[in-house]
Amino acid sequence: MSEAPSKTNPLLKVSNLSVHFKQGRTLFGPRPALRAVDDVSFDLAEGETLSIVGESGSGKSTLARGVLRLLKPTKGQVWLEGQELGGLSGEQLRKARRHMQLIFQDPIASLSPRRTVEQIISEPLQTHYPQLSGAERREKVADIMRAVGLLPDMRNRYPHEFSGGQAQRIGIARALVLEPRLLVADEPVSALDVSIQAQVLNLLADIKQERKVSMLFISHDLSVVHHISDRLLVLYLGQVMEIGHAKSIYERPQHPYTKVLLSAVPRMQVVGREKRRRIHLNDDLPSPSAKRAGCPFASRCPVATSQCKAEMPKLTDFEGRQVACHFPGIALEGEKAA
Amino acid sequence: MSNAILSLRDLTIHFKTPDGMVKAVNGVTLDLQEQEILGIVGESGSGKSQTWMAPMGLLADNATVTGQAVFDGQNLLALKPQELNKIRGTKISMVFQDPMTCLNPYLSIAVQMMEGLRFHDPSISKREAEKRCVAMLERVAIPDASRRFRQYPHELSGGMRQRLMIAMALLNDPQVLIADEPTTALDVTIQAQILDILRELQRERGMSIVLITHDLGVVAETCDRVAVMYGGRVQEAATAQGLFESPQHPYTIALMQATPRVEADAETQRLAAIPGQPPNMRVPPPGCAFFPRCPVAIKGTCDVSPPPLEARRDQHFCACYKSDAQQILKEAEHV
Amino acid sequence: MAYVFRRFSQMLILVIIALAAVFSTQRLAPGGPFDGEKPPPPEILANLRAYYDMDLGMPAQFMGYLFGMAARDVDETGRPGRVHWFSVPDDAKVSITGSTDVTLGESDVLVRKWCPWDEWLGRWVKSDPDRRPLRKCGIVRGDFGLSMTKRNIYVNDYVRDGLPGTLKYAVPSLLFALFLGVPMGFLAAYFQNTRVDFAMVSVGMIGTIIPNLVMGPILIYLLAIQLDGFFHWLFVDYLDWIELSRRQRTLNLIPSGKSGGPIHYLLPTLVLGTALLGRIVRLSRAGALEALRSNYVRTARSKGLPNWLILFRHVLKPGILPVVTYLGPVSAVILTGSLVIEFTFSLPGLGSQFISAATDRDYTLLMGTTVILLVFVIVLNFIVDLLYTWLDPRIRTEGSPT
Amino acid sequence: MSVLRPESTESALNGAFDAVKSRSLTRLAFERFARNKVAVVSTFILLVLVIMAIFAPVAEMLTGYAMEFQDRNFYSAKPPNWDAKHFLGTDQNGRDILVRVIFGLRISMIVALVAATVALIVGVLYGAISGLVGGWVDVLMMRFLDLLISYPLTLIAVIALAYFGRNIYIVFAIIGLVEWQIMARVVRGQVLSLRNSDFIEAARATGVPTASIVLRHIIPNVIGIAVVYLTLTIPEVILVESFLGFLGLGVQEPNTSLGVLISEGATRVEHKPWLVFSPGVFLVLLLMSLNFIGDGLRDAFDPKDR
Repeated sequence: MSEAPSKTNPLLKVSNLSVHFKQGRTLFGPRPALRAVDDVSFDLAEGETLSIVGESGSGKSTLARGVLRLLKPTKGQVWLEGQELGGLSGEQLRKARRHMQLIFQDPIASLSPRRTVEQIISEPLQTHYPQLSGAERREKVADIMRAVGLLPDMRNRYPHEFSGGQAQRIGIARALVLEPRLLVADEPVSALDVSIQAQVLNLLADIKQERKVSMLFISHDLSVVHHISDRLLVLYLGQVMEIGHAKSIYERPQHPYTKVLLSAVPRMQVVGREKRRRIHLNDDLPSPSAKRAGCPFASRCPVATSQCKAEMPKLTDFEGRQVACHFPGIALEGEKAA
Repeated sequence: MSNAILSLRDLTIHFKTPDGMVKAVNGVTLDLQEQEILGIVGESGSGKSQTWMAPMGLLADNATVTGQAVFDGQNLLALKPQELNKIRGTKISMVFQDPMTCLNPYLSIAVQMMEGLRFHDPSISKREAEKRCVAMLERVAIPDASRRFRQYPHELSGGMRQRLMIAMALLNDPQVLIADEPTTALDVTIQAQILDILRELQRERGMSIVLITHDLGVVAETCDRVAVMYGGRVQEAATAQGLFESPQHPYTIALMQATPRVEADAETQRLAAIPGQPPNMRVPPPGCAFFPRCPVAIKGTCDVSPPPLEARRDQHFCACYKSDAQQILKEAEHV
Repeated sequence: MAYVFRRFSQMLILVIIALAAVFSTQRLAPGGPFDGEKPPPPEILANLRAYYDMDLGMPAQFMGYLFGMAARDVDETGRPGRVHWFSVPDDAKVSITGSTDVTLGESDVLVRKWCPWDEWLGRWVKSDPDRRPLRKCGIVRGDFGLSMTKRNIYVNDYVRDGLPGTLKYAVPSLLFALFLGVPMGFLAAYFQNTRVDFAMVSVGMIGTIIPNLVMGPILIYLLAIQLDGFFHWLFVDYLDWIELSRRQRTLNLIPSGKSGGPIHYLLPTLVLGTALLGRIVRLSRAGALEALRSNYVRTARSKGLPNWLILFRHVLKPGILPVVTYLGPVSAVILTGSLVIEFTFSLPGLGSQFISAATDRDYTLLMGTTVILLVFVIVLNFIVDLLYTWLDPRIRTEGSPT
Repeated sequence: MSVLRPESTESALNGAFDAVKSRSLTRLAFERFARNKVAVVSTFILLVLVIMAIFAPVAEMLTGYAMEFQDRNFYSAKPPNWDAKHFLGTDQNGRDILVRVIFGLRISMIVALVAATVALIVGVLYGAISGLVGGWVDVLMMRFLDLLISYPLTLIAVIALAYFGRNIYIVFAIIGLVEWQIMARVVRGQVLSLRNSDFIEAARATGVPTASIVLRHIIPNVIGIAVVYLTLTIPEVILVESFLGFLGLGVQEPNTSLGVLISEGATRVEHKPWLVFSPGVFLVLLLMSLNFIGDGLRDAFDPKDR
């Protein structure tokens, strides 16, 4: 286990985080645990945006909830501003939540249906700053509503009266009203239409720029991620495949999975589409509770060897980033030689 | 056009709801050509799915449909149910968005595949039907097809279910396949596979495919022609290449600029968001549906009556009063 | 299969709990079976209580009821000690003593009381000595024992007389409700929001809003009296060559006692059946509606299948699933309902036995009827589980309902 | 705080709202309810019945017959006689049926109210505990409920009443203890779906204390559905009470209830149909209106259903 980081270290440090779910028993003993997140480590610097990408079932949301301690990790530590969250008591953790906030995928479902916008946005204030007077609170709510592009006149309306994009702005306002250091956005735009999605993405980009918050941006959509991330973490079956600067990963992916993922993203270019090869995977995602010894991607990897199936590759430095592959940078069939 | 296989003529679909009439589709005229993949792009509420459900007779009971959908010289909208049943499933098939709920969980795959085949042609023996189904499953790359054939839908993964849906739709060798967001519920890696299968099958069988999607990228990768829908109308229709190289309608242009793309070079580049909200189809704007959000709208013209869909050049149609929207927006971008 | 097995064992556990609950409630409640107007003399009472194990502690009594006879260790001073329980086979030779004040014999284990009573109870039993040896085997061996208040009657015989009376009307009414209600519900769903729908739901509703205790008298009045009068007027008054006394009913709809042909089933079946009909119409309508609105029915339509085929193949199973689930709770409705028809039509049956056993505090009789009613419930629930696994392939392969 | 880019602001406002007034979910539900004609008529009928029950003594004053007054001229059950002001006839003891039915209605309603409250409390507590605590407690509690739901609990009520006498309070308690299961199930389902909902997670992620989460987010969302199922439990309770009364196990003389009155008349329907029809009509009206109101409320609060 590493030492507790000092103040100069990153805002968020996650080390060896694992979240496993027990799955009850069968007649023949306990079922294997579902390894939703397995031994994930990363840092997040102040003002930086780290995107976590992966397909459904890759454990992205579980990772977010493990970082925020909404789920109890099976093992591993999370440091926020040098404070280890696992060591906090319930009450201390509750207080510490002021510094980290969550934005949800389904904007309307994340708002309490019987409360007005004002009540929703001011709840965090009431919780952490009970000394504020009603007028001060109202003012703060109005400020933050304006900041996310909502009219303060809407404060007495209920969530069901808003469209998805507006509701997501309310959710963002609720997350921002405490001025947190860390913002975790769990697929914040995947439920929205393209035109609204761009509005919310721009809003998040503005927030990042003007408020210097650090952001964990979780998404399955590589094109969305492209527009917001500084760094990128590729997750597959709960394990880190590749982590590094977004730009360099997009330009030169090194892990076979990242390559497959990037090649599969549809591009808005009609010319030359016939020549573009998309790498097919030979099977569907295996169950995250299945036993495996080697690399989780080995069962679908086009270049897997017996070594891959037997031995989990360690996350090692390769060309300015970290890759968990025995053969980093290996060329796949149909891929242009770099 | 002479080689149109399915023609929609002034199709209008309204839904009666307790809170008022929803004017989902307002006069769509569109041709599906032989042997092409026609992409229909639009955001939710643009009426893109309803437009293609209507000729299949799959709209909810509270819908009123006017206009025509001509297939094989017959107006599908005027057919009796029995007559329509002779066409759907045999000559026109459909694949839906959510493969999870589109298969009956109580019936085996065998029953669900064979029923469409054997109902339309009772002369096919059970064994023959089985053989054809298994061969079809193998064609869509379902491993271990003869075992899968005996299983139930819940025993298959999402990608496999969607491939099964496609196999089921193609059993009767249809001339038209309508695919309604076939990859939306799936991961990108699976999406790529499904799109490739669709493209291959289209070429192999020479059928026409309507691909309904909200994803411009999917359209660019797959389709020959594209129609962009907004507010229950076709706003722009062109060949895929024509549309992506020189979009004419302000909405298409804005949509393209708002779509995040992997291939864009600038990292964390700002997207050009479309301001405002999509129109409420209970009270659609009197003129162009895009008027309230349009950067080049002309007050007094665009908000009075909807612009007609007119040819801008060969095979490129656009419904906009501003013929120079493209230039204006390009210049604005550079400033 | 594992699922069915698990459900079955759960049911068994519940039966034990329920029996224990009824057993302890009745023993804890004030009053007892021998508190009649003329209580027996104290020594006979003591023997009676000893025969029925009522002199023991409650757990011991219950074990005795379940497994049969009790045997007691007796310590050196002759005072009863620890209690063992075992069942005695019918042909076992057992020593009999007459009193609970046992003095120690040669053996250290004393088997109590095969036939321990004195004259008072003896008179009851010995008046019919050929019947069958007095057993005391516990309910695990199918013996409910001897009634406490009904003279000389085994609970087994009593139940055997009452059960057909109950089933005779319960089964036809359940079938009536199912075979009428499910098609009605499907029709209503298929023609949703039309007059057909309204009519079906309204007819179903009649049974729900008119409780069977009102429905009974209404039907008697309308069918058995008014309609009968009409028939009487039609056939008897004008065709006087039919030799019927004016007092005799033409249709003879009111069931009475053991007599009567199939026509006697009409009224009780209607009363009990309408009570179930509404729920079944509603549930099958809801189930069918959900299926009809589902994406897989849309898929079936897109395949060009006709509506009748879609209804039978794609809607039938999911449509009747809610009804199948309801068959569990339906047992309770049938049992209470059969109480009502037994009362309304003065029919013999388990229900009235149950009530009289409860009011007379006939412990053994009440336990006996309760067990039978529970078995009825269990069997129905078991059928539900079997049907469910048969209908839903997801349970079959995954082993648990979702 | 600085305003971000003007574009963000403008974008959300543009075409955002029509002039409709803001309405809460409860308000919307009541508006839907008010559109349901059957439910509204039922509410009216129920109100009339409730007023009759509350002012039952007025019936005594109007007819001039007390509930237990035995009219010598009308012994052995006479049909309705308007001249003698026996509007619905008399029973075998010469007592006025109308007055007795109204008092029976009153008792039935009191039993219904008290027993339904018992059921509400037991059901909500059971469901809420099961849903909130979760884990094996929930599994155990739900298994038990699963088993109970197909269990003829009314028969247990019969046994208990037979043993513990026909004290009216015992009737309350027993009926309440029989009819709580659906409430418990519904409440538990609601609590569970709330517990897993995003907005509760949002509150947890913000650090809102558990007590406030329950108070502010869970309870307000459970109340609606509990009220709906309370209105659906009341007719059930009335039915059980009538059933017990019918079997001669309900309230005792001098009190009477609709079930008791029906059972008195049921055996004489051949010759004296008015004995059973008068209480029967009132019972049916009561049950009908309550059922329709309950259905209406359920549809109004959960428009997806149906």
